Formats: sequence, structure tokens, C-alpha cells
Amino acid sequence: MTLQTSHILRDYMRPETLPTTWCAGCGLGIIMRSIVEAIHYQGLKKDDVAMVSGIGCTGRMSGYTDFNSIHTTHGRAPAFATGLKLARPDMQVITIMGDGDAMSIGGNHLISAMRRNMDITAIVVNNSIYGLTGGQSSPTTPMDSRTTTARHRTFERPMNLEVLARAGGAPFFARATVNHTASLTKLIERALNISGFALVEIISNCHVLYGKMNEQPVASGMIANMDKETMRSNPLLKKRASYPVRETATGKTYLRDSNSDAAQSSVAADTKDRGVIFENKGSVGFSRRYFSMLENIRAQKEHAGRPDD
Amino acid sequence: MAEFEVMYGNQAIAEGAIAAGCRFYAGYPITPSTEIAEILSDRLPEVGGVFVQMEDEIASMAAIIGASLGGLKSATATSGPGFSLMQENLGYAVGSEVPCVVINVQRVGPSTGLPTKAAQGDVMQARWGTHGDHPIIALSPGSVQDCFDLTVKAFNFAEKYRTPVIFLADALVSALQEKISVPHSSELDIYARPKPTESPEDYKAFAFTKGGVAPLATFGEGYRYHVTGLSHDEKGYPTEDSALVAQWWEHMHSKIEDNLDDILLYEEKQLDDAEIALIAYGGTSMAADHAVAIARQQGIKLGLLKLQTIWPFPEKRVKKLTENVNCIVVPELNFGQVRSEVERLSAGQAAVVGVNKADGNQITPAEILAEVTAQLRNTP
Amino acid sequence: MTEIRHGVFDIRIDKNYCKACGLCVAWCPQDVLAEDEELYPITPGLQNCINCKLCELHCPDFAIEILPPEHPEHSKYKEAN
Amino acid sequence: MRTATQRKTAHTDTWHTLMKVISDAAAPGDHAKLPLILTSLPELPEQDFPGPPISFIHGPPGRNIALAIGLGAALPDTPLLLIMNADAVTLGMNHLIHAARRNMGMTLLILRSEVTDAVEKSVVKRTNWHSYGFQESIEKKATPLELATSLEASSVSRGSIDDVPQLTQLISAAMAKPGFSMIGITSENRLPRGILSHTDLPEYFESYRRWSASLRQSMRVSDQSANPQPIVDKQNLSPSSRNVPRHEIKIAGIGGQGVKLAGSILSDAAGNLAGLWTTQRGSYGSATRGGPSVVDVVAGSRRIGYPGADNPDVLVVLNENSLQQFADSVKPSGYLIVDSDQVTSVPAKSLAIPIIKIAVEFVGKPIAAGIVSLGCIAAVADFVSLEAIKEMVALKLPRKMVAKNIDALVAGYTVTRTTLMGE
Repeated sequence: MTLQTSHILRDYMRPETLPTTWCAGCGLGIIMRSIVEAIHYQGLKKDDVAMVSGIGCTGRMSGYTDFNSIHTTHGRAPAFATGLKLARPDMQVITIMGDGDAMSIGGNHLISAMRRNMDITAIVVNNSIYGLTGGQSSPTTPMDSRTTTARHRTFERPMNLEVLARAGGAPFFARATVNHTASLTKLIERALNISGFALVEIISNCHVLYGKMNEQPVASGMIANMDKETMRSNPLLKKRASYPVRETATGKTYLRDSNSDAAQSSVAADTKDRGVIFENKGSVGFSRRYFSMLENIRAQKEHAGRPDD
Repeated sequence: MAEFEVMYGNQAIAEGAIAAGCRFYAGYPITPSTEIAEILSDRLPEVGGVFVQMEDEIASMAAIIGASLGGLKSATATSGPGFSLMQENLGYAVGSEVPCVVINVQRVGPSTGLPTKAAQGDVMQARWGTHGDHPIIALSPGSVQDCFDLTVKAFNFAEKYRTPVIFLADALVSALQEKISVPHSSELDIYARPKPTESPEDYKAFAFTKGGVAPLATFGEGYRYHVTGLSHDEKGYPTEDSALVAQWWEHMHSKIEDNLDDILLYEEKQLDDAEIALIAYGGTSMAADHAVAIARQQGIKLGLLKLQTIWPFPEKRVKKLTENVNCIVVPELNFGQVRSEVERLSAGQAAVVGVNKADGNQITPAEILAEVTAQLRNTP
Repeated sequence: MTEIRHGVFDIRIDKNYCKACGLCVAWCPQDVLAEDEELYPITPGLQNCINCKLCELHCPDFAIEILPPEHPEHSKYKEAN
Repeated sequence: MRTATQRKTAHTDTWHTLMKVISDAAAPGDHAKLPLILTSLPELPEQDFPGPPISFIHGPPGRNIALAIGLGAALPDTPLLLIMNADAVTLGMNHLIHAARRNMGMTLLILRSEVTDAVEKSVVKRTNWHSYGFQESIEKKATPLELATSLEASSVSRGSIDDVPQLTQLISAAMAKPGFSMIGITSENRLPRGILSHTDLPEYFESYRRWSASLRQSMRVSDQSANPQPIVDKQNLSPSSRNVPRHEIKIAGIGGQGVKLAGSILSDAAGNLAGLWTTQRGSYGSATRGGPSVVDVVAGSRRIGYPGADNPDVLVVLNENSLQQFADSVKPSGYLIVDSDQVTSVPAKSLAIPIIKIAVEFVGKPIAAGIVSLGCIAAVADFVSLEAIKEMVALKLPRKMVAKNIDALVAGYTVTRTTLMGE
């Protein structure tokens, strides 16, 4: 594999919109690069890819990339993408959302899309803060950090996308950072090949707002920190996240008390895994199942000698 | 003794809310209203209030209804897209007569539009945004001073008439920095929520009084009652009895309409001898005010009616104005939402024209004057 | 194993795209890059470049490229052809 | 459309069982501990609730969870009991996950379809929480209990409408627990029942009150110890008696030249220190792209009606575009100050000052151009003194930047003065 030069990747961009409006050193540019790189390696045509984005700094990305692009309303990208995917099942639909976008206002759409296993590659950029509106707390803002709506520091436990993805039923969840660019590209490539709702959480930096208020004002320093803050595997977290109450359980009661390892780990600040966190190999996405179901209905009708009327 | 302070509009709204007794705020960040949330996240815990950043605007609106029923004066602040999301629960607050204040700092729409640029396109959304024909109160601040004073009024109206009050600010005033006089708390007229005097058994939380409202009992103080979005009787229990529903409507309309003298706020400037008048509101009224000053220097008999209460619309005053002047010019950052109201009331008495745009730029005094002089040429 | 080559690469920095964020300089393991007085990257150590592309991969603005000698836009390639 | 009464008579049994359970679970006799019931189900027989009278809120579908958050903030001692069905996991799913994550104090009963089936078959078939008609075969079931468990809700349990004693026990246990508790109510007896998971994390508003108590404490201390407003002398704030006509100032440049800050310093200096009425408004582009950045400051001894500097008395331009756009608007008696290095040709009747050069020389960055502009403005306008601006710079800038910026300010003032004399 030869790494591609910016020159080639810029073919996937809309030159008249560059440079981006993102702040200097913002990880969103690195993510955008990785996405187009993954699409390049996958040999996808620009015309076969749709990028649906929400609102926020991240939402601007669909404007810069030269795909079929929709810059939608706040939090609703998965719902727009659902409609698009069902109208054009052949299209590779990518949604790109920020953390507040995906998990706060769009939490319901995200869960519903997971539950349906809609064939969407969902990329959630997690920078722990609302960037475009000026640094307010988001659902992923870590405990005890400062934001413009928590000048006296946050006391809320943050949302963990991983547990949401597991409980919601997504078949694929991976986590990457903007520090680990090559692995980021590879994870996106893998997500593109999943049939169903593939979720990639990318830890990114907002050194301008989050960093400045939390002693990490320099982009390179904040990105380098991501190496320490994410780890390749965290058995405690795995144990905690793999604890589901299965509706179809065979009568066994899962009882967890607050003294267990899993509960202890959850009280501590979240350390995060990196890489593919889980993958359901047999996943078949909604649109494929839906259209094959329609196919079956038609076949049955023909068999019964009742042509469509 | 009032103190003088240099403040931004959003800051004046936040401080006005605290002064008015607001002790609960639930919101979601959205430009250009975010500073209100930021300031209140700082200030509310200091005065014993609660600030919660909710997961979206739908939840924010629901939470302030809950807090208000729990006895706290509550508010949320948002901008166009968030205001659209609040409409469902805003209707709930209207129907179940829960006092609260919804601050909408208007920006250019529709949809995401121009997030940082001012517009006045939500005038009709404030009136008709939620479904059903309901009365509503909407106030619009024309300066940073108004941001403070009218916020206090908004909370008073909300409590007095048990209704959501929409505070229709715009990015022109919210981002403006101005020196204002901040009244001392002893000088402020704050309406405290009255407590019911009757026994819990006799208490009718939704009494169909004419021209007024029953005191709203706080949950947990022994007055247990039912709150619903369904059409209800005086105790709050759902009903489909059309006679009761008709009584309810009469009560809902009369509590606002019988108190127009209190609710309708406007300022008049040199209207006594005016031959041509401006009707302006919100941030645009600042340019209109200046246009009057310049016109008077040039000998043009121009006057200004600055609306602070937009809904209910000051019909009587505007109708009288249409009888006294030849022409009314309505500058607004939309394509004629208030102008159409004025036209309706004028019914041909006076010519009504607009100065309209919604491209992110503001209306300048020069543009208003150009329209005024054009109208003067038209009328002999 | 690919052979590590030193000093044969061109580094192209497009100032129209560059926002002087300093990420490329921070990630360069060979001190190839440095900052000028306006914080834009310059290449005083070009002879040390090993084509690791960390700068390029970390550039959020597609502003920096490492060109190998066989690249049609590399200066040597242009000279030769 | 059937009336509520008709609906009720058809299904009174199930509801009365549930209401009985709730009134048994609620501590009898203790009025303060009576739960407040929030529901989206219009069928609930609130009028003939068997126990002591309980307040009901019949809220919008799905939104009850958010409504309860407001109530929780206002009523720390009242247990909140939510009775929901499909709406909790369709419209209300987002509210649910966030209330669970934050551990907002409430007890949520979710009636599984089999339970509500008994209430109204046709409607429930369509609003069944885990399936939508033919999509049933291809969609995963929504599993709110699983979500709440993952998000570490206070307690998550499952009970059966057929096992009243256990259900009563589960509801009273959940109501006794601070934080977010959820009970799925089913009649399918093959599913595991009882408490499925529980944690002892603090309730949200409990944490909030603890956290904010320290803030109030510190406020009170600082209130007592000293008047916490040393910034400006209040006496100077009231509008002065001297007669200052309306002054309009405009500074126009691009992002990154400190224009916004300069406007705010000038307006604060005029308003807070010179005792004038002032306004300040700006229009700013995106700083990273060097978009236009313009600020208007208006000051005078009469209240400012209109905050625009449409015909400025002093216009400072820091780039060519601004010059083209605003040069003609300056009052005939006004001053046009141009950064001589930034424009192609300096117009006649203007003061050419190398503003950005001075900024870079004294502070090292063009961001101080706004501060230098203030020096220039003080040199030509008399409504605010250089001293007042200096004082405001000292108040508004980070301490270590103050000295450099004041030097830049004075340099702007001196150079402008010299240029004026030279004319």
C-alpha cells in the first residue's frame, strides 16, 4: 500500500471551498483526509458516495468533499440518510456528525438507525465540546473539566458511545483518534464494508475552546495526549459494556451490584479503547433485508398467480 | 437608585431574568442566544437557582414547564431552529396554562440560515407556530435597556396571566453593547406567584374565570391537581364536553384580551403632528428612531410607533394611527409580517409600505428615509 | 523491507492552504521541518527527510506533500524529463 | 372516536391493578412523600384513583421524561413516577437515555405491549414498542432496559402485571432509590423478573445542590469581605452633565487585527469612565479566514438611539476593502485614519498612520492593531481621554500583555498627534 499524496486526495475535494473554515490545527481536517483516503483505497467513485452531515463544525465537512452531499439540520443526519439509503440502496451513504450532534439532539435518531441496522457508515467526531457555538458542555465532556456553560467545572458523567452502540444493537463499532491517522483510515475502510450500521467514533481535538479552558491550548500537544488517553484494550470497560439485559434471555437474571469490578470502573473517568471494539460478522443491513423481503413478496404473489395490479 | 452598566443585550436578558426571579433555566446551545445560557450557567447556581443543559430544545421546553409547575420561575433561550422544535411543548404550556418565558433570539432562516446574522422572521411563528388558535404574548426588545426591562415584564406577564411569554429578541440587540440603567431590586416591580387561598378540595387549578386566572398551586404543597394537554374542565380533568371546551376558550381569550391595557407596551415618538409614521420593533426600531431625528431636522413630519408588545397586536393604537397619518412605513427584517397586520388594520385609510430585507444586513436610517421621501413625493 | 532513503524527497508546502497550525513541525521525527517567524513551516532539514509522511498525514488542510523522486512533479523528475 | 369514559370501562381492570400497586407502593399517610404521576396515557383513571389523591400530569407523549427533570429540580422531596408505554422508546428515547446517563431522579414504568394490549388492542398493535407491522422481521427490538443498564441507571427491573406483590415491591424499591429507576412491566412470564441491575451513583440534582452550595457559600463570603466591584467607580457611571454631542466611531479591518476588542474597550471607557451613554456593535467574519471585521462605537451625553456609525466622526481603516467601502461615509468634519501600508493609495485629507507596523513593533503581532487605533482615535477625538482608554486596557487585557499594549496605544496617539501637527 502506497500512501497517497495530498495532491491525489484533493481530487475528492471541492477546491473552491478550501481552505476550510476550521481553526488552524483542528483534527477535522485530518478526519476528512482519512475519509477520502479510505474511499480512494476502496475504489469508490465520487458519484457513488453520499455524505450526510449534521450541524456544527463537523457538519461543514460535507461541503468540502466532492460527493453527493447534504448538510442537514442539527442531529437529524441519520434520519436524512435513512431516507436517502432506501431511495438509492446502491449508494455508499456516510453520515458525519459531531458528539453533541449525534448523541445529544440526535441521540434518538442514532439509536433508531442502529436498531434498524440501517446501512450507513456513521462517523461521530468526538471533541468533547460544542465548537461552533463557542465551547459549551456536550454529552461527552469529561467530568471535572471546564466549558463555557460549566465555568465551575462539570459534575456530570459523560455519555459513552460504545455502550450506546452495544445496547442499541449496532453491528460494528470502532474507535480511533486523529493522532493515529493510518489506523483511522483503515477503520473507516472496514466500516465502509459493513452491511448495516457501522459506527466509528473519532476522538478529535478542540484545542481552541476545550483545550484553552482545560490546559491543553496547543493542537499538537492535545493530539499527542490522545495517545495516552486511549488504549488498545481495556478489559474492565469491555466487561462493563458487554453486560446487557437481554430481552430473550433464558430465564437467567443478570444482577450487578455497585461493588463489582465493572461498576467500579464506570465511576472512574472513562478511559477508552482504540481500534475495532466489536463486530457482528453476520450483520445484514436493513435495506438489503428490506428489498429482499419485497422480492420474496413479489415472488410469492407470482407463484400464487396473482400479478401485481 | 439605579446603577449604570455597560452590557451586551444577551447579558441584559440574563440579568433581567435573574432580577425577575427566574430560578430555573433549561436550554441547548444555539447561536446567537448562547451567551444567555453561558451567563445563566454561571449566575443561577450563585443565586440558588438551577441551570441544566438539556439534550435538545424539545426537552428544554418540557423541563421548564415541569420546573414551573414545581414552583420555580423558568425560562429557556433559543434561536429559530430551536424555537421550531419547542412548538410542540409550547402548545402544551399554552393549553395547560403554565407560566414560562421562551427567549428567541431571531436569526436569518429558514433552517440553519445565517446563524450569526439578525432577522425578524419569527414574528408569525411566535403567533401561530404551535397548532390550534390560541392567545399568546410576545414582547420584542428594541434596545439593550429593553432587553433588561422587558425581560422583567415578560416574567411578570407569564406569572400574571399563566401563559408562556415569547421574548422575541433579535441578533441586532442581543449582540449590541450599550450602557443601560439597571434598577435596584427595590425599584423593580416583580410579580410574585400568588398562592391559592381556598381549601385543596375546593381548589380549581384551571378555573374558567373571565379576564383572569386562578392562582397556580405549587406541587407538593398539598394542592393536588391534574395537568393535561387535553381539553379539560376547571379541575384539570380531560373532557370532551363542548360546552366546557367553549368556556375554556372564552377564559383563555379573555385573560389576555381583557388586560390589553396592561399587556400592550409601545413607545411613541413625535406622532402628535406626524403626517407620515414609522411602525418598528426590535433591533430595527433603533434605525427608525434615528430616521425620525434626521427627518425632523429636514422638516419632514415623521413620527415613530415602536412596538414592544407584538402579540397581542396593538390594534386600537395602530388603527388610530392609520386615521391620523397619510402613510405608514414599516421597516422590518423580513418580508412584511407586521406590515400585513398594519395593512389589515389600515383597511385603505393610510398607505402602508414596507422596508424589507432578510439578507443578514441591517436596515439603516438612510434606507428608511429613502422610502419616506419616496412616499412623500407620491402623496401630494 | 523498503530501503530508507534520505534527502531525495521534495516537500511542497502550499501556503494558500496552510494555516500555520504547527502539526507538521510537531510530528516530524527527523527535524526536517521548522517554523518561520509567522509560524508557517519551512524545510531547513530537507536532506534528512525519510518519506514517513507523518507531516502529510497530520496536515488538516491538505497543504503539505512529500514528493518522491519518481513523482512527475518532483523537481529532479522534471529536470530529467 | 370513543370517549375517555368508554375507553376506561373497557380496561378498568388492568389500570386499577396498576393504580392499586402504585398506591400500595407509595408510603401511605405521608403527604410529602406522595408521588407525582406523569403519564402520556389518557386512559389512566386518575379521577377514581383508589388511594389518597395524587397529582397527575398528563404530558405530551415521550416528553414526560424531560418534564420530570424540571419537576425534579423544583421538588427534591417529591417522588416522580412516570407511566409510559411505546412513547418512552419512540418520541422519548432520547430523553430517556440522557435522564438515565445523568441519573435524574424519577421512576419510570414502561408498560410492555402485552400489558397495554389488554388496554387497547388496535392502537397498541401499531404503536408496539418493538415492532412496526411488517418491519418486525427486519428490525431489532428497542431494548430500553438494556440501554438504561448500560448507561448505569440507579436500578433497572422487570415485573409482571400478573404478580402484584412482586410488582408492588419493585415499585416501592425503585421509588425509594434516588436517581433514575426503570421498571419494565410485562405479562410474559418467561422473561427474567426482579431487579436486573442497580448502581449507587448520586442523583443529578443532589450532586447539583451539593456543588452549587459551595458556590453560594463563596459568593456570600466575598460579598461580606469586600465590595466585589473595584472595576469602576459607580459615581462616574452616571451620565455626566457635560454636553458631548453624538460621536460616531468606526474601526474597519479584517479578523485577527483586534478590532472587536478595541471597540469594546472604547465603549467601556466612554461609558464607564467618561460618564457618557455609549453603544458598541460589531460585524465580524470568521477570524481564521481573515474575513471583514468592523466595529461601530457611538458615544454622547444623550442616550444613544441608533448604534450605527453610518457617518463616522472618526473612521479607522486597516485594509483596502474597508477603505473602498467606508471612506465616502466620513462626516465632512470627520477624520479618516488610514493604515498607510495596507492600502494602495492614501486618499487626500486623511491621516496616514502605519498602525499595523506600530502594533507589530510594540506587541509583536498585528492583533494589537485595534489598540493602536484607539490611540489614534484618542488623538483626534475629545469625548474620551487617552487616560481612560489606558485604564480600560489595563482592566481588559491579561496582566502580562498590559504594558506592551499601553506602549502601543501611546505610540498610536503620539504618531497621530505628530502627523496632525505636521499638517
